[in-house]
Amino acid sequence: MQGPGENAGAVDIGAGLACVFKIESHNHPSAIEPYQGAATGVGGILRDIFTMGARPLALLDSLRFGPLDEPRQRHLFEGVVAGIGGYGNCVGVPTVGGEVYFDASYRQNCVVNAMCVGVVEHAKLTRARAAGAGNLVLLVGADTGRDGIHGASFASVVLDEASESRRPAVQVGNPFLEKCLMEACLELAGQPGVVAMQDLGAAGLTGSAAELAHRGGCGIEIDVARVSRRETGMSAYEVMLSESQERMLLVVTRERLAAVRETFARWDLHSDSVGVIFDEPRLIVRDGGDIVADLPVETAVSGAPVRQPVGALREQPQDASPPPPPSPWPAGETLLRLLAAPNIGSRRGIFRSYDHQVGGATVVLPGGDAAVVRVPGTSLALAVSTDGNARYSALDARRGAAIAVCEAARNVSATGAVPVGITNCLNFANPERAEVYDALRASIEGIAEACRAFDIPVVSGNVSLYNDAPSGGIDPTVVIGMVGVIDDVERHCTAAFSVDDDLVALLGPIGTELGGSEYLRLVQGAGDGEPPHVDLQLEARVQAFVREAIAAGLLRSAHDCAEGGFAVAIAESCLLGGRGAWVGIEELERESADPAGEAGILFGESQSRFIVSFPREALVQLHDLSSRRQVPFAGIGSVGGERLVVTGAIDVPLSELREAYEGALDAPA
Amino acid sequence: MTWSAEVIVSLKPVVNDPQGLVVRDGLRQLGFDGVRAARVGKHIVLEVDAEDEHSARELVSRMCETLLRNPVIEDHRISSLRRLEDG
Amino acid sequence: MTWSAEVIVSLKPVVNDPQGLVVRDGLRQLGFDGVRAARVGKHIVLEVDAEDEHSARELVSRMCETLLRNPVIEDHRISSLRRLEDG
Amino acid sequence: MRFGIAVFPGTWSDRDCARAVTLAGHEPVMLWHKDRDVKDADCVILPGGFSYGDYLRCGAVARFAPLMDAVTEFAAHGGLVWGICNGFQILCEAHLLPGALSRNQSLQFRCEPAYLRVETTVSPFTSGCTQGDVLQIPVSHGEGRYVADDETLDMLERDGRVALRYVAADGSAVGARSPNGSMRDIAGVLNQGHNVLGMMPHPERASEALLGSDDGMRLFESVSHAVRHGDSFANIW
Ligand SMILES: Nc1ncnc2c1ncn2[C@@H]1O[C@H](COP(=O)(O)OP(=O)(O)O)[C@@H](O)[C@H]1O
Repeated sequence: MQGPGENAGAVDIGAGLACVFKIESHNHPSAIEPYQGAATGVGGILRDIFTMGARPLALLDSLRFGPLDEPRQRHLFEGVVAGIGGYGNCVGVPTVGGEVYFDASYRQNCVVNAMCVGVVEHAKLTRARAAGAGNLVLLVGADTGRDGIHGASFASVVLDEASESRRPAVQVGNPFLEKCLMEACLELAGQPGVVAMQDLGAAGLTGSAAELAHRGGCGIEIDVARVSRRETGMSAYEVMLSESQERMLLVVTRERLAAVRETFARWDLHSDSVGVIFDEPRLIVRDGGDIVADLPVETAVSGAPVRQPVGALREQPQDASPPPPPSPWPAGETLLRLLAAPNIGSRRGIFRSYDHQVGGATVVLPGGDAAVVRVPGTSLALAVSTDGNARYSALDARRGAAIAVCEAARNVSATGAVPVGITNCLNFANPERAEVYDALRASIEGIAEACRAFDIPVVSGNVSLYNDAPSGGIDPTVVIGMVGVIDDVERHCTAAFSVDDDLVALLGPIGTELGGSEYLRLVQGAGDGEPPHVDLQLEARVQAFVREAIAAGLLRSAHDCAEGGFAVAIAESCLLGGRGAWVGIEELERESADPAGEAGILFGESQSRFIVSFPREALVQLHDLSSRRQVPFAGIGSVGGERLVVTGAIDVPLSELREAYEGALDAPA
Repeated sequence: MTWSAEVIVSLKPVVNDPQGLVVRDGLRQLGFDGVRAARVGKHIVLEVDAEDEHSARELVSRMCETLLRNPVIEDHRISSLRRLEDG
Repeated sequence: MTWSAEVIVSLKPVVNDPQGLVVRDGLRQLGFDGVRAARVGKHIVLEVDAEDEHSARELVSRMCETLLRNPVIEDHRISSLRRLEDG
Repeated sequence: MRFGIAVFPGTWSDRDCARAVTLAGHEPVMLWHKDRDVKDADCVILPGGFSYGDYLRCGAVARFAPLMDAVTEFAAHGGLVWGICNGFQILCEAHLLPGALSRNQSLQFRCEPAYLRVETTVSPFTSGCTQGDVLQIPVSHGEGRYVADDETLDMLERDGRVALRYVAADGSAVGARSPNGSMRDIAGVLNQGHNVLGMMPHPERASEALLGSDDGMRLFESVSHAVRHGDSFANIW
């Protein structure tokens, strides 16, 4: 219903409703002040959703830091997590999902992306498009201070020692004010006389006013003298460029002005009538009687510099990578070490500090694949997930980006939801370097290709560039935020093995690819080699199979194989359900005939695979379905007991798995 | 020797203080109309061992710089420093 | 006349102060071994209009009693009161 | 019957509570903080949230809202008042309940399942339970550590005013594993008249099996039963 170009994208989800969602980065502010940087990032993405008239239903956060055993990285990590919780919890929007990875490439530049998903009745979908000569412009929310002046340009500047001196650019958010602003705006959405809503973001009033006018093809005049200020002595320039948080701009008709202001007043929000709309597409700024700027709207919104990337392209590794080294530990211990790895272990320590249940709609809690949130007043539910493996992208940008889309879709499909659209955040280093530019281009192609295979739109997104430092830039970090829809919320699925004696099967190919894997990171320090291949047609078939089987009530659990591969996926299903499992892999080994052998089967990260469990009675139907859908399906074992047993390889009590998994992010004692 | 130090950590004057705004508005709502402004910071009391007053002050200053305040948005000052009876 | 008052609100000594413990342990971890104890309270700066010092103090006291502190777990004191240049 | 649900700026469990009330077959009516009126409610819920941002102290500002005058008067006449999470904090700040709620021992916000043992059934909120029942009801707060002086705690225990206590799933003592480090693992307390309950966990989030538990509905059902049998109940306490 709404593609890129507005505050967020929107997809029709039936029942007269649209789902509105977007992801955005707040990397640079978070690197300087992790708590406030992350908090205001959440504030910004929430505003993007409720300016469209949509009530935010869920937040997600995608984070990347350097190695967690370094004190500075732990400080950033803990500050960012606290900031996200601090803001979202106060506003009362559940943070239901996200992801976090640790890798040396983020030592100097952390990545903090926040996604918000909301729902709105079609008729209330509000655009940020000014219209109607004579209509008035209302500025609402926080008083304007000298916050973040030049923030917009600051956000895309290479961080160096000198950024120390720009520190006041970091802002303190006010989630309480945001909550009031949100409720008032949601009351006003769809009301007669409310022509447009737009939040104030980068470049403050200047940016927002110009965008409102530009989208509407009209002109706008702002009188800075009418803007309430937090500080004295601010110049017109400072008022126009201030990036103080928690502010909104509305275009309203003259007749409705009083009523609209009354709604804000009921929420104890201050509003100023600061300007007017007219036909000619000009942006006029006045300070009382003086005109301080008058320029074509076009000039104010356009003008991204065009630059020619320089430097050499990255050499693609030519020869096949050497065979992966064997693990120095027995398979059971390798599994425990992987479960305890910061990139794999339990995220409970994070998500239990986020209110993930406010709203009374979170049906599948964080900790599995996608979270599932019911759409109030309907039988619908949304499955939401963010994904992106930068290790793969560093090794092959195009494939890495396509895999990110596949994995997000896999997570959503594992709950039974049909993917309906994505948003994306492209976090890159300095694109003026040819290798970065090339990876950016390849990533966009990879996303587009995967989306075509799944037939889903890219409705919104955000780009964060110059995530660079003198010591090097970040790996190409493509974060995909996906939304899926479940028609009947009762028919959803989780990743937990939930009933003893259920059968366990591997869906999808018997992959053994170890390139770019967490296994390699564990045994040799870095995930090198060639990242896993992905066959998009097969991927789509496997996912369709899972959704169909869930809708038919055949599956009791579905969990995708991601980082750590087959063994980690099974262990996670065991831990989520509090039940052991018995699994045989001899047949898989025989069929795969791969020299990587056991390690490849157990810990390879080949794509397009799920571990599912189901009651014995469903076996025949699942077999039928798998041959009809041309999806490989291999029965491998059953659920039950207090141990995870992989015959001939692993035999570990659940309690040990749990201890390793739950302690992964703990601070060293 | 043991010293008791009081440290005040406050938001820099230019930084937005949502907490202060709520305190100001809350007081006004209670009928305290004469409140012009309010700002809220932290008050930290430390007991530290140090040779003499000078080194105690120096020590507490370093604690402020490293942990107690967030230099990005906060200022600090040592508002009092006095010797405790040894115990 | 406008007055600037500083109010300190602290947890009663008998009330357990987890934040203070974290500060103490954090400082020790950073190598500040000589930290015996830490407690964390609030520091509130108010600007109020009042006729004279006496009524300013009385006014701020009432603000403390009604809103600024919770008498169940907190103590308070006015640590400074000074007249501001009228503005 | 009619549940009044208070809405302060920053309240966010209002709609969740309304939904639970509707599921229980009753009528929710929203009570705006600026109105001095409980709108003929049979029971007033002060729901969860961050009223006024929970700045300064949780509940410190909300306690002075005009609505709270009406709630205080309602409670003084025996009306049922149920503070959940932020509502509990407001009731303590308003001195309708003894004690205070301070920062969680962990200093972290905690959103997780909790298990509550019903310590008394002599209250309109728990009369439908059996003493010793363990209810699974989630918590979600950063400042839920119940504190009071020993005298007050002893008095609460003696008078059967500790309504709910954090326990392990099997009903045994939680000790250090309590979500917030509350003194004596107290999760909910009653006023002297037993017509005011404050509790940190969120029963409205445990209102449907689909959400993981419907144990919270037992409290809603107790209230409606108590209201229906109103007068005869009043003598018990
Ligand atoms: N990676 C992307 N993929 C798709 N759309 C994008 C992407 N990056 C930005 N957009 C879209 O372009 C528009 C402008 O984005 P941006 O410059 O981030 O603006 P804003 O400041 O409003 O977030 C938005 O509609 C956004 O959704």
